[in-house]
Amino acid sequence: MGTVIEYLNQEPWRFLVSFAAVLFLTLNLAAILTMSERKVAAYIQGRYGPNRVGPRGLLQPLADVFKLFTKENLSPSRADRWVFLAAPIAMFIPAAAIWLVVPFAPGAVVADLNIALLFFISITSIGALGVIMAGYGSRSNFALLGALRGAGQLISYEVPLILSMLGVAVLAGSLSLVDIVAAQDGGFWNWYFLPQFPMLIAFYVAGIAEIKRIPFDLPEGESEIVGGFMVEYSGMTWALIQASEFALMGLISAIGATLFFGGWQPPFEFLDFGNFNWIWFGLKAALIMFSFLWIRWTLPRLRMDQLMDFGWKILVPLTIFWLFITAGAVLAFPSVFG
Amino acid sequence: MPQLGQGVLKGMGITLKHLFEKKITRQYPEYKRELPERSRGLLTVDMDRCIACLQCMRICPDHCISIEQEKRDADGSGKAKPYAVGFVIDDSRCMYCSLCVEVCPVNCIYHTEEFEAQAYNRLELARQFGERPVDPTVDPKPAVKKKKKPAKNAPKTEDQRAATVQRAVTEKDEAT
Amino acid sequence: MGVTLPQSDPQGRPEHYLEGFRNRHGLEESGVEGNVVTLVVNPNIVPAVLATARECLQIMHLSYITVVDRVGSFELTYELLDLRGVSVRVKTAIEGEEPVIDTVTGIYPTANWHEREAYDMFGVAFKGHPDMRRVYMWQDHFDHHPLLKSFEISTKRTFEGLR
Amino acid sequence: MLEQERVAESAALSGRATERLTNPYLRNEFGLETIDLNVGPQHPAMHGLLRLILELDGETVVRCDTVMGYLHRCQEKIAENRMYPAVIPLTDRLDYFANMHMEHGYCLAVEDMLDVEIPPRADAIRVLMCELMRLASHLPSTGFLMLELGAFTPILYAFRERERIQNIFEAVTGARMMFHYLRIGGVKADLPADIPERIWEYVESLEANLQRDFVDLIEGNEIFVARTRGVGRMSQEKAVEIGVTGPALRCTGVDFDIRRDYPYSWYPNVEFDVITDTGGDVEAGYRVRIGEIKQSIRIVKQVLEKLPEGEVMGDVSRRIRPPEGEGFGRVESPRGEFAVHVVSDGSDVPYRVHYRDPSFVNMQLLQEILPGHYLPDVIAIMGLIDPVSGGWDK
Repeated sequence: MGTVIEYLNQEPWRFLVSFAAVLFLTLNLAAILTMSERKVAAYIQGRYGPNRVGPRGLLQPLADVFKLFTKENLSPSRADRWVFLAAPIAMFIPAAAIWLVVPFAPGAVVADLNIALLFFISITSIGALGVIMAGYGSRSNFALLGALRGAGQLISYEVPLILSMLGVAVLAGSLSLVDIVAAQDGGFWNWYFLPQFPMLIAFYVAGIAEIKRIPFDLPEGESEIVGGFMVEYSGMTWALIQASEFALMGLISAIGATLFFGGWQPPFEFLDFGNFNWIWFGLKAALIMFSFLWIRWTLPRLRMDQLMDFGWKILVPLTIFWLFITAGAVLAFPSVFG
Repeated sequence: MPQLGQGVLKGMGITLKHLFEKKITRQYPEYKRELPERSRGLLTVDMDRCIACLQCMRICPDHCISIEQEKRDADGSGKAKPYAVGFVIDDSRCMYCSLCVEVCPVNCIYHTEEFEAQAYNRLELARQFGERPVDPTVDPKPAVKKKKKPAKNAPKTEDQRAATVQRAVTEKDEAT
Repeated sequence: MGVTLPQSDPQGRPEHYLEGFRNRHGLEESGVEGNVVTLVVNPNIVPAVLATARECLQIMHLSYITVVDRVGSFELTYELLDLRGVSVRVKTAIEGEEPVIDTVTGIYPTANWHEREAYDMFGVAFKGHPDMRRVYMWQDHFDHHPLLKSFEISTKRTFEGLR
Repeated sequence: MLEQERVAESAALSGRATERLTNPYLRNEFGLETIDLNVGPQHPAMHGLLRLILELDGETVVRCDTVMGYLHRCQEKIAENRMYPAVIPLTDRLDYFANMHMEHGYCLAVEDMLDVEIPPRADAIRVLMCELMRLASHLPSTGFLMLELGAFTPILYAFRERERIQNIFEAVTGARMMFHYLRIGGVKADLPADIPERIWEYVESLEANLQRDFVDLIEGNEIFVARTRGVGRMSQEKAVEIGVTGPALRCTGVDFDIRRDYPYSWYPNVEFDVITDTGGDVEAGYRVRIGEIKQSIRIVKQVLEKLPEGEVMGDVSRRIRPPEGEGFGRVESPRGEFAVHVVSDGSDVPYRVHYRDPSFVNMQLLQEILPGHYLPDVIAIMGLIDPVSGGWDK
């Protein structure tokens, strides 16, 4: 048995097996998150949520996936077919690809890139492209409005997202996520959310805008443009877009947990589980995911001009200001900030 | 933003409180709520008390009650009194307004607590109460005319349509 | 900036309104019972009567316009409220099949859709109306006016949905 | 004369559509490159079946045209072919979010013609039922406003409260929405014995829930304030000019309420004050509705305390045959002034019934104040007017 693992550890197989594992993780995460979203929404609103399929409703994701498989993939007659069908794929790429650089446990990372943060930023912008392709491809006024809103929002909220992550990179001195997590070991007082608290808020808000969830729900303005860029999709294409949205939500919370809450570092020394530290990583990511769900079922939606003002006039100045403070602190007290 | 987010946080606090509260939805098929005493469900007719006065047929706004009346000496008192041979209530048209229940002199038509009226064919929704099935597809509108006895059901014009209807009605009789 | 409304007890106001109308226009009939002033007016001077109601007597609110098809002639009732307990009913009768009367949207803009509905349902045309279109029915190929007494409703039951 | 105008009009409309198809960069008369957005009859925020043809320049509305009639059943024609008591179940289906007020309006109109004396207990029960109906209508309309702004939770709390009121209605009238409880001359049946305590208990619990689930959750929320303050602002002259009534008018400051200015039924015996606001925008509309919920709770409590004894049905003959003439009824429904004008020709079938529905008249606001707003504001302004498609389509 041991030799098989060594054999698999060689380069060609190791990448294939880990990529299959990552894809498996992304799709399952999307399914579980749809189920948990409906359950959290129901519990907030005083009802039970899905509890008919399987014990207490746990097989509901399976039922959803099976339903979406059997649904017909319609595409509007005047739609630009290739762009219409390429859009969900373009949206799914960031959700699947970025898991490669996320450190789950000590030594358990698919590809330890030393420019992991740069990789994360460049791949998420493909998602913005996917939204525009979906909106333009479906040739309907609602989709067009949704796409233009999506373009404006996603691209202009990448700026505060990047700036908020720079603070952590300045502190850790490297762009690789493994080094960032390593730099946060020791108790939770070493984690970066304490020195970088405003950056955490900016990252969190820009993260919500990046995954297009309420209160930054405008590309898919449910009650105004009835589903925005997703309005003409059905069946598996729609399922792919929903899966990518939920996987991206899981991803943003995973990256947030890695950057600000010390990835798989235990909060106290004695709670260290060695190789099983991925439990801490999962717990932190799950808490952030729950907060996304919790916000979605409480707040109303912003308007496009307010969304832009909030992004450019409040988040960007805040992050730039705090970036200077961090950089100044690192220069002034090199010993303290490593 | 006018304030600094207290309103948003207060709202979040309320939804978090709701997260742990007891749920209020009832699981319908397993738990059926007992309906209050006056609730108006499907209509039913107590045929032996019905004196075929056709009041309910006249007052019904949607013309869903159709009665075939005959002179018959049912209780052996010598005199032939009107007797309801055919009585149909077309549930696909009834709006449960209970005007018929109020207008019936002998209170033989009343609401039950049954509310699940579903059928695969709109004709099955027409429930027959008398001996002879009455054709629900003909509008008993003449019943509303003043002082004139309601005309017999209008003769059928399109035979072909009536044939299909008759077949559907007889089919239902064999099924029950 | 605000809208000034008369004070709340409608004591002498109906008579005051009646005086206002009587000495400005020749009324065919007029009467006051309770808080309601009823005027019967010649159709041509309806806009003038409503203009005095709006400007001179400060009656701000036109509640509705009712058209009654008296087979051969149409009876219009304009119900005006002064928002403080007194209502004024201006009644006119128009003869003939193709009824035409002047619009009052200039005086009470709220009459816009009331008149469109009257046109849609009865065919009463209002001269000078900004966009005289049907409100409920579809524009083309529906040349009937449903609420006329001559428009028969059919109670034939359609059962093509039979399986 | 009018035929040509109508044909020309529809030709112009279809002409513009084909012209736009051939030349997409067409500029309209303001020199703007606009797109036509069909916020169509089937849309989550159109309060029923309404089609708004919005001409958008980017997201700003340039022109708005409303197309109605998708739920038009021509109730007035049906009412002309039914006996007087048989029209009452019809009026439930007019504004299906304020059924009791619709029945009340029609019954008042017919009683105006018959000189029947309605027993005080029947009047008190009518006011009690109408105020409960106002609660069951204002609560979901606040929930719909939040749903249209994007928050999915308040609508569930609103319908939880409405379900409890509907259970009370079911115990009293027999039905949850289409009551058919009022009769010409009184009420169908007296209140069951346990109902007054049950209503009192419910109204007490509603006050607590109202503060927690509606006022705290919504009032201070920055996003709600940002989305509603200053949106759909209208001056008092404009509102009165367009004939707006109800909460949409009171939110501009004009204190006109039919229950106080044109008193009917049992309202003179209860005290309540008319809630007005000065904002004239969507947030003011929300505040007026919350204030009116509190006033309705106050009225329900007063009616329950002073419920007079006596029978519930006036002496009305079984076949209602009013003398030739006209009857008028005017009621303050949760959306505004609902008036009924019944013309009778002596037979037992009304000659003409005309309904003045508040949603129909308030909807004229859309064409006046929409140009200049963004698309999401259009949906918020629909929340301010809160029309019901059964009402404007009759």
